Amino acid sequence: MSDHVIEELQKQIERLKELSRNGLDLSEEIARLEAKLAALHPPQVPPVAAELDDWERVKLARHPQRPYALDYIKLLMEDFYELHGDRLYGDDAAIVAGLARFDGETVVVVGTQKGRDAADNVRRNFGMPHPEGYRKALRVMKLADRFGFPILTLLDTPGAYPGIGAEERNIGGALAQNIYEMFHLRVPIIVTIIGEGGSGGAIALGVGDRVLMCENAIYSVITPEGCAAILFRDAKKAPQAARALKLTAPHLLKLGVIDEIIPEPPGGAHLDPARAAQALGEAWQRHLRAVRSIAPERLVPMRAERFRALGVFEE
Amino acid sequence: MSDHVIEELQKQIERLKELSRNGLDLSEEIARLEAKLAALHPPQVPPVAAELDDWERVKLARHPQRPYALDYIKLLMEDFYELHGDRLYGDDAAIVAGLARFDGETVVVVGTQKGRDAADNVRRNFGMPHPEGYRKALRVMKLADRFGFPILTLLDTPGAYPGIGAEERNIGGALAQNIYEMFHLRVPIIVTIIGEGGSGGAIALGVGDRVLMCENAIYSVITPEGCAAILFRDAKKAPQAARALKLTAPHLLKLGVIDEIIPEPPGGAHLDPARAAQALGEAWQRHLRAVRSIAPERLVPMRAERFRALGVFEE
Amino acid sequence: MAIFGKKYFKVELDRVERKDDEALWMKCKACHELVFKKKVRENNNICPKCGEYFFLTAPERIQLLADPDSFEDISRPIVAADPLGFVDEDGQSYSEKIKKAQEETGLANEIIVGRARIGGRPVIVAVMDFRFIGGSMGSVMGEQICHGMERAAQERVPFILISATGGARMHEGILSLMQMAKTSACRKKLADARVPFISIMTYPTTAGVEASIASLGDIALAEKGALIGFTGRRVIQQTIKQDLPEDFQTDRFAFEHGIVDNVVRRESLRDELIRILKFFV
Amino acid sequence: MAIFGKKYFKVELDRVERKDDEALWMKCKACHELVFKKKVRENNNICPKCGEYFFLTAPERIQLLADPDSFEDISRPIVAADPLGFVDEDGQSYSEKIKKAQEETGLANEIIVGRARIGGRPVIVAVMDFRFIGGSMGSVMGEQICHGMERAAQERVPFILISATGGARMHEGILSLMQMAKTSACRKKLADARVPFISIMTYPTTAGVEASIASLGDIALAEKGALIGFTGRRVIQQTIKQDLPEDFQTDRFAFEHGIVDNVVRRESLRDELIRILKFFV
Ligand SMILES: [Zn+2]
Ligand SMILES: [Zn+2]
Repeated sequence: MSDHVIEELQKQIERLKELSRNGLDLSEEIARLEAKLAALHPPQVPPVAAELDDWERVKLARHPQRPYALDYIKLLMEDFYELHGDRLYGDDAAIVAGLARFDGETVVVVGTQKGRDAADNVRRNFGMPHPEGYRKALRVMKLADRFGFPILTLLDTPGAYPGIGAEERNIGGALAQNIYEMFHLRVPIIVTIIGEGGSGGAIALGVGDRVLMCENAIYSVITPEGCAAILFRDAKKAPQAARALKLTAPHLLKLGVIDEIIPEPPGGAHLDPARAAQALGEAWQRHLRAVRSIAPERLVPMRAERFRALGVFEE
Repeated sequence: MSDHVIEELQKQIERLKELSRNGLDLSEEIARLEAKLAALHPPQVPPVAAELDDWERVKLARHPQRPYALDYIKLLMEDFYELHGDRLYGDDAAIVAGLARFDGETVVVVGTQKGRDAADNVRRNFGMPHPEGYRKALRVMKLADRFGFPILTLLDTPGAYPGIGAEERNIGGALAQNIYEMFHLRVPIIVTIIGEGGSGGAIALGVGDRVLMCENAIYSVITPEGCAAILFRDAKKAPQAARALKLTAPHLLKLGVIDEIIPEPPGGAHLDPARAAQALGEAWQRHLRAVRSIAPERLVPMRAERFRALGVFEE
Repeated sequence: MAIFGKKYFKVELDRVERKDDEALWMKCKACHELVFKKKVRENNNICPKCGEYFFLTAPERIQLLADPDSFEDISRPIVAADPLGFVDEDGQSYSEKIKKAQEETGLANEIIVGRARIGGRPVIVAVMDFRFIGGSMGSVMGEQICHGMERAAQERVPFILISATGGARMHEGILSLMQMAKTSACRKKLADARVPFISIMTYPTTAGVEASIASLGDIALAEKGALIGFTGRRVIQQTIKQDLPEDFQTDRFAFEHGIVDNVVRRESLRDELIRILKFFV
Repeated sequence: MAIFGKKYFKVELDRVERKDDEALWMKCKACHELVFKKKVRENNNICPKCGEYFFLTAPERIQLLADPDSFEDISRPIVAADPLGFVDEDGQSYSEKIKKAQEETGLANEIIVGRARIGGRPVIVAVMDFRFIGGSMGSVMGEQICHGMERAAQERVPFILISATGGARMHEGILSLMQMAKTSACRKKLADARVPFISIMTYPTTAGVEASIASLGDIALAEKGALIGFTGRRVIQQTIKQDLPEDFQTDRFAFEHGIVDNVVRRESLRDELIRILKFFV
């Protein structure tokens, strides 16, 4: 698509917005055009990376030097102020949540957070949240809703923690509640899978108006190892399972699960986090602006319809 | 007030309601009249009981044979269906909550519940709830709100449980959240203090459109024993503290904290639970009908104003 | 009977029979007594000797709960596709797996959605069948649950979901994960229509279904003997390398941890539903 | 200075002085060193030797947080009544107790509500003074908090509550309990106006205040060294007859149990507020 066409469309949208300010309700039309505009920025997947085997991508997604949620927050946001605690039971460092400034406005950021070293990983529980993490996230997202702050969620977790305490405190119910409540929030939600999008623990922060995915991230219903152990009766067949699960960004884009692939520097985001962040920030800005222009009365049902439409079956 | 006047007023209200059905919005006027009507039923305090010393009333309020929440529910409601669990952590038998039929409609009942014998008291924790009890109550009250069911709360607790686990799970926050959320519920709420209305643990279920109080119930910011220990430096001076605290129904009516005193049989409700229940049921019916007729848009701010007005100070 | 091969076909309750071996007797896994199979079937698959519950198929579950002759299959006429081209270790394709499950169960899908009456009250029920690839949730189940909830919202009749599931259907990859969000999105329509949603969890209700739609009932019931949880016992044990409590993820556990409103015996489940439905008029 | 005797009088920050003994030196309760009292006062009542926090009066607290000369007392001109005619063991009436507290603190009430700027941003603050009958909440505090929140909602400026309180004021009996509901009712007006509410809990924030308005902040901060809880240590110990954890109800405890967002050093509190306020424009 030529830059000229894109520019023309942007102008059109601006004109419609001006009309809107003069009393005409064009929010729906504007939203459609902005969605179109967003789609016109094609994901710029570098050709080399595109040929990466799915299992290689899994390894990149889990790379210990890969930028984590707090890295992107630091690189892209001003003055992140972290909030803590679910007001019910505890705090969970495997999920970070707080206020920040992005693109000149206040936003709420919520991310699953892995540890960078051994001690940090103990504290972060290797990015595997407990119920109190999800409940903190929901509390902070409701705060965003009260004040009209857009929400950005960053997914990077092997999954919710498989432990006794988690089950005792109804981890399943916590995930369900988050998913459900996210369909009620009247503010824009941009979801980004930045690393591992692991199963229920990821989708519990994965309901949004846009779902973006970093080029070498994965998003899956089960780990390749778990799938291999169950369906291939051998956890070592994880590479095979990774291919079968179609858990990389290009596949997910085709399936309509994600809206855009955020390009990473050649070799992966860990080789140049600043550049990876730049691409992500540009996408956030573009999508936030687009979603911002949709009235909450339209936004909430549109979000539901987006997910309502997911699934493939034969009629 | 003569029965004739009351009858006349009732007829007037009926006529207004008929008008309302034909499209005219008279809900506010009807509500005012019904409130007036409710006030015309004067609390029938038998003269003997009226002379009871406040400390005697404390003993009656705590009488081990006194009807508890489940007794009133059994005597006054059809088919109580108890609901359990806060979906977060646990269930708490010191609070009962569920659906029931009363006066031909579905209601939600929530009550603090003491045990009748030693084993029962262990289970019920002597009617001293933990955070999960209050969170269950809130969950069930929100269910009532979703379906438009009126809420009846029955208070009979020495207070929230003073224990480590309760503090760890933010009992203060749980009480605060209940109080706050009850101001958001768009359904009628009738609160009744049936026995001990103990401090924060009671007010956390005590926000309503009407607050009724059984004749020998008490409602206090602190137990007489606690007050005596702190202010009179001797817990044995509880009778003196009881008198100083003005914690009985006649005092509270004067202070505007409660709306009506429900008469008990001579000697106390435990001597004739059925008769005590009858008086309570009659009051519930009358007040529910009155509150029912107020539109939710009016009801919510009216409830806030009711409590906003409480307090005595010098200007 | 119906033509299989990944075609949709309706469930006619009185024509579906449980595929079984020829044996007339079976050994109870609890009391180890030999019991007459026919007696077991007539007894809602409860051991006549000791009261142990054997699993119920979806049609049996409906027969247990619905008023006689009140059930009508209103499922959407869809069957599973194979969006990933998934082939497992034995070279069996997902398509073949579906076909096999259809033949074995006599059902088109792992879930049946229907209109029924319970104690005279109209309801929409959605019932999973564990025999059909572990009652796992793929695109079809997600769509059927949404369809059922939308119908219930539209017709303003209570929605009852009966879960018997191991969770998400891996063969559909990410699309199965998305069903957690899809069903939760539709659950809001029920709430907006003020229609009650009763979630009944049976043995087992786990993983992706437990962590989404099954946990979103206005009222949640566990059938006695249910297994309720997010992560499976084995995975937890491997992770934490310690023994799990005896009652871990049992009906009792779910009740004590505030996860379900009540635990109900299978024999009482219909009466319990009738009792509950009366409140919502 | 102001005329006491249960009359209302405004707080003028630079004219209120802490009533104190004549000694020029004090012994720190933490490091046991002798420190020059004037140095302590100038240092926000933090021990210059070891960093231990000594309590702050409400006026000192305001001076610590507000921009210089930005504070204006907008409290309602009310003082405590004696609705119960409460007389304690020593024969002292509640009225006399109030009068004495006024004399000792130089304040009309246990809470001051004011308009101020923090980092240039206009706010409404409500600050409790623990010296005034333990900063306990009676009808006056309830009314002042409501008044402050209503002003904040009306003027659409953030509301900041700084708690230093033992809970409800027993001398007003049930009316003090009712303030928990009264303040919570008004808190909804802030939410409806989309005005942020920052709750700062200091040593101590307990009982009736902790179990109502102090726990209802959009953001909750604990000052380092805070005591936060519902029931007092002594009562719990008497009830459960076992030792309490060392860190029970400390700032750390509140943080670890998800009760507050952050624990903030006294020296950083003003900067922290400036940081937070910037988000709400
Ligand atoms: Zn048996
Ligand atoms: Zn010192």
